[in-house]
Amino acid sequence: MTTETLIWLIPLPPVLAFFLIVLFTNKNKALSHTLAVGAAFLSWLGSMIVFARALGVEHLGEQPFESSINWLPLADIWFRIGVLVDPLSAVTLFFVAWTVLMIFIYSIGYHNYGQPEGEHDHKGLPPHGATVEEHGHKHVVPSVEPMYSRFFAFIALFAFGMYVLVVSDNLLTLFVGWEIMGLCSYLLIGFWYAKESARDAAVKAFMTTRVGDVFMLLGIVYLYSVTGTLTFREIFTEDILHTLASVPSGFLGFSAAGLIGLLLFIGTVGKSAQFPLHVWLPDAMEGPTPVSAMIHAATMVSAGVYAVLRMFPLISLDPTTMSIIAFIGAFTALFAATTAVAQNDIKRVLAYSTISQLGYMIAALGIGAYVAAAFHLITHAFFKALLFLGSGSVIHGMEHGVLHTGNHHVDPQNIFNMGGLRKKMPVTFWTFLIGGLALSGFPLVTAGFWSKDEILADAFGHGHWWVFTTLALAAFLTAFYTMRQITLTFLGEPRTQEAEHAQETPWTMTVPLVILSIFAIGFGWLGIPEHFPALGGLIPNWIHEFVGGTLAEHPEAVEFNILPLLTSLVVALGGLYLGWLTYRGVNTPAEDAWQFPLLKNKYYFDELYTSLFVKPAYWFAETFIYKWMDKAFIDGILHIFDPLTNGLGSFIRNYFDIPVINRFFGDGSADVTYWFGGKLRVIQTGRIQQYLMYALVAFIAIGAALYFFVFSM
Amino acid sequence: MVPLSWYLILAAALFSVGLFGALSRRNAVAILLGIELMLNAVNINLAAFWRYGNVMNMAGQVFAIIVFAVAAAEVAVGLALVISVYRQRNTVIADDIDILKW
Amino acid sequence: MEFFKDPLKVAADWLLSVFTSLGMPEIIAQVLIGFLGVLILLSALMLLDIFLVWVERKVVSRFQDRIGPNRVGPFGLIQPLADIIKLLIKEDTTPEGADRVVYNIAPLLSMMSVLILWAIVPLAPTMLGVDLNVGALYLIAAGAIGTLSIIMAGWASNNKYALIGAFRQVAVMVSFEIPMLTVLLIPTIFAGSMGMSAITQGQDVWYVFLTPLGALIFLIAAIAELGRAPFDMGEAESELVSGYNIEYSGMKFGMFYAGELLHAFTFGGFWAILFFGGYRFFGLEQVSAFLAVVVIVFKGMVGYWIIMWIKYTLLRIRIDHMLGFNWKFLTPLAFVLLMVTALLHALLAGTPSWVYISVMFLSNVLIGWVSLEMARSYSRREREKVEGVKKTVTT
Amino acid sequence: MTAEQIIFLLVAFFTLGSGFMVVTTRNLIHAALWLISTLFGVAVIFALLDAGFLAVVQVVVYIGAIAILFIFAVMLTRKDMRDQGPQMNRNWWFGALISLLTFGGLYFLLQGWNGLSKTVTEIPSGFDAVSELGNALVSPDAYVLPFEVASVLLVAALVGAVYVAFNRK
Repeated sequence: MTTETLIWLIPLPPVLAFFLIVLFTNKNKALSHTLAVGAAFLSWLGSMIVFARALGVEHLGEQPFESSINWLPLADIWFRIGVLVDPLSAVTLFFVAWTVLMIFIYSIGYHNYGQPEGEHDHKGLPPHGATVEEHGHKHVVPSVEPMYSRFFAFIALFAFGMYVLVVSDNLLTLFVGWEIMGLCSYLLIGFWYAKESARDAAVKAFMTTRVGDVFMLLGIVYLYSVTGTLTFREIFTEDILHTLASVPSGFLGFSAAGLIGLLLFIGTVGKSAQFPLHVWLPDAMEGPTPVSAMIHAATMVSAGVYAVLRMFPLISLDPTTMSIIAFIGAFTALFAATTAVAQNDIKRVLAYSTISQLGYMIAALGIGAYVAAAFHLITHAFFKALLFLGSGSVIHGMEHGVLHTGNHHVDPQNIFNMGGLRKKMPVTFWTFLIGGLALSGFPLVTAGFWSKDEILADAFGHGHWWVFTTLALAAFLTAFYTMRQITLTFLGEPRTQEAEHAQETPWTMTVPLVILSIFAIGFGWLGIPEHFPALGGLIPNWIHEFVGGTLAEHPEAVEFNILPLLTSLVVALGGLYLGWLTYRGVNTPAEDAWQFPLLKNKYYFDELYTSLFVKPAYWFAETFIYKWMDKAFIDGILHIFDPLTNGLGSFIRNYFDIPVINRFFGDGSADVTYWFGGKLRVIQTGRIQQYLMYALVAFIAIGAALYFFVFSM
Repeated sequence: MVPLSWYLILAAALFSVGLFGALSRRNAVAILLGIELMLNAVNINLAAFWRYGNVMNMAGQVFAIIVFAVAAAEVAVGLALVISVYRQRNTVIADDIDILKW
Repeated sequence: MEFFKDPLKVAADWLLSVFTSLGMPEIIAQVLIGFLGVLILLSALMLLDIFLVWVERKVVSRFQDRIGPNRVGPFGLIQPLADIIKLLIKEDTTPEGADRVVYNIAPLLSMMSVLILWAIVPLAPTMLGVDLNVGALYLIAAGAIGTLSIIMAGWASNNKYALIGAFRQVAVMVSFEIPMLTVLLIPTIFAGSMGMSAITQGQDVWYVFLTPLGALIFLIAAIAELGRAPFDMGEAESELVSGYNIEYSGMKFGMFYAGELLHAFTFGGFWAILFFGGYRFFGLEQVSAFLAVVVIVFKGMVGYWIIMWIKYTLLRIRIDHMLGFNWKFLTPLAFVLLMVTALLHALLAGTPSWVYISVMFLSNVLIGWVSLEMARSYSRREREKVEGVKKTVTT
Repeated sequence: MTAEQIIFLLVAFFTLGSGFMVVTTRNLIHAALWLISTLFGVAVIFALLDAGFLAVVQVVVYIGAIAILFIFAVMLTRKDMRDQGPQMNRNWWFGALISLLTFGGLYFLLQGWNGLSKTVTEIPSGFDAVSELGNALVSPDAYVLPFEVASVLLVAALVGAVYVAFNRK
């Protein structure tokens, strides 16, 4: 099979699995997850082969794997769609395939496959546990998810969307994949749809990202109307980029490239949860944890950054747009980090952390650090997936404790209810620690250090002082809240009965953790800068060489400077130490010095949006449209027509329908038929032989007539 | 050497005889007998056309065999009907079975 | 020596030269010779028939621990002739109200249905009435005439017993024609022809080794066609006195009787032709045509003896059981056997003959075993339904 | 007049005469028996036409099954074995007229047909009509579909006949 064919086939298995599960195997749990995991494995295999072949190609940036077909006829030309694997998509495929496969495997354990069905479980609610009798005494064990197959169908569809997005060679199919993921995100956040909070979160996520998507679609349309193409490789030619940069858009003095870049970037703001559209991501933690890991850490939010990376040659044309991007990224990074400090829910901390880290990447892009952003995107995907899956594992272990004590008022997600879990769940602890250290940027060993350091170095090297400062501060806060989380969750002594009885999770959950933690450490070594003291040059800076090849002009590595390195060392180690110092003795939320109301309530953004958008929308629908327009105006007009049509109808009935149609045509034809029937019925004797005779007489007569008058002439 | 016309005329005559039986006999079984004669006349034609046409083309014989099958089916169903009618109305005279009319 | 190889041709050539030298046109001479051949064959058959009467009586007496005819001639050999004289001088009665023409034609048809079968019997490689390429079907067609004779006899006698006997016998014959015809197609598949001569020539290995089950089904169907015990529905002396031939006396009855005996021997012969190699016996048929005739007559006698053995051993089966046995067991079994044989024949084309033979044999054994097991479990369930459940479960 | 023609004429008159007896004889059993002799005649006609398979099948199917069935049906549908009343209906003369007209029309049409004087084609040596027929019946290029349809028709007729004649008491 040629590589191009293989690329075409990569997204196929998950979507097949989706349809097969939905249509046929919905009742059978084992078959459903076998299908889904098998499909993920096939796609993984394809991705790995493609990745391996991509590594073997020199100058992949200039000669990527690509193949396209005619799709939509547009007047006299065809709109072509196709696949493209250049260095950027190759590395993206690599981490997407790994994280997706790990998350699929993890989901089997997370949804308690092989456990009994709970007595009180309903569809649309998380399982409550089942009572089993063993050795004479009853005890409660986790019960299997009631909508097990449905979950696997959805994540399979989700994987399809992600693969489509990654291998697309044009903005339109990228957008299709983007929207499929949006739909799946909605379905999966609202997976436990009987919970009101889950429903609200699903709607919120859907609506918020929709805002970004509309702008993105506008950007795509504008791009098409200017250039007449949506294919990346065609847009990124010298001529078209030049045209785009020189044509004014007529909007606030932006060039066409600037405006398109800005519009596309707004899409990313929605998808990657950047300020001010970040509000959906923390709420999305209502979904099952594999979903949080997959959608909200590893793949979907990465898609936003991936889109900006994809369109970087276009976006980077306009300095104003770049400034806006840098500003939003940096601001989000700091702002989300401060919020994360005050969260008590283990997943919410990670959610804000995700927003913050995405802000990092966006800021890096805004200052032109293309390779650094891509690098951080990859490492972040690995360690954030690891952290989310680890947190899921922690929650699972805690739920075990909750089931054991039977006290359902204890929130298994609140980190203040935990503590001392390192002994109960050693594998989870160590892998979570690795993830946390990677997130904090623990020097030299972890992947997060190298990617974060590269962003800081880039910011410093290109003279973006305020970006550098902001990001450094955010990095410090990151280390601080990470350590806070680890300390409160794993260190110290158990603070509750439930934490006392927490249990290590099954192998389907721990194996993905271990595999991901290998990447969370090892992947960073592929991007060590060349001039780094002592370590530089030991391993070639592969990421820079490979990913940088995507761009037409190979970006130059920034000169090594000791200052950003020192900064990242100080903020990482300092944040970690301070976090440990502050929280090693804290046992209740009240003792937490950082629980400012402003931070705790996420800067009141939800309330602000409610009063700004939601309430006016309700007023508009209820009062203006329904009461004034519909009831008063439209109905009033309709009431005038009612007597008119009534009168016309009865006129037609009385003076046309009854006398003419009924009397004359209806009854008249019946009378005629009746009369003829009466005359003709004597022929019907009921004697079969007479009928045969009639038929023969007629046959002979007609035959003779035909013979003499037709054939003989 | 027998000419084709002899076979055809024999078949036509047999057919007419059968037709007379089907038209004129009172007994329903006898009507079926007449129909059998007509079917046999057709078979003679089919076999004769096979023999006097292209011998390699088996259509004539195949059709004759299908006529056998149809005749067997017809007799089975026809006689079943006759017996059923006989049980119900105690007669097999075709003219007496005439309630299917106005 | 030519005469021993092909006596018929030598004799015919000689006769033809004699007739033409007498000034007879060649075509008439040919026809005359043909008639002469038929006459010789029929006379031989009739003589054999007389002998069969003696055989039958002798054998049945041995079965019943008697001595049998032993007064007239050595071992009672002349006894049948005495019987014939008795029949000839008996009063030839015709019942009042009988349909005379039909009544008188029936015994003729009965005899005829047997005699015309011999037109296709290959007595030796060169002794053969006509090598019909639809021989297997001809066998059934002749059986149809036998059916006709029985129903004519039963109806024309104007006698309830006769009519009921005829009805029963005809129902049985029409039913058992189907498995018989189906099984006849199995040698046809092996030989690739319906001709009796081709079937005989094809049996380098007797077909009974290829399809023992087929041979068995043919034997059962043949006994039913003959109307002999255990399937003697038509006569059923204890119920219907003598069935369809109750009103016949004298030589008319003699024809039915002789026809039945010859029919049994004929089916023994066909059994031998279809499944036991006909006139072939280790190359003996190549030596002399007369030896071939001896071989086939011997084989036919063995078949006839088996038919008699069954007749005088088993009890009569009730008519509904018998028809049920045919429609629900024998016919489906024959169909399955035919389909499996055809399939295997196509699949095994080109394999060595020992593979072909062993697979065919094993498939027959397997089908037979499976069908017997099914029949056994069915009959056990039926019996339990009638007798009630025997095994009581103790709790 | 060759021998073949004489045989044909004899058989044809025998067939037609029997056929005439079928439709005119009063005794229905006799009619059925006459039908059998007609069918025999047709079988001989088949044999004259070198259609041996058809001849044998004619005997097996028609005489062995259909005619027997007729005799059974006649016996089952009469209260006693005597014939009562006329065997022709009132319009028998009209039926006769139509039959004659049909025969006349057919004869007239045959007269006008130019293929009527066609002579018999030589059968090629080595030509086996039975195996050719067998191949034609099961070959997908030839008549396997009508053959299968005919078998389905037979099954349907069988089931229908059993259902119709079944005595529900």
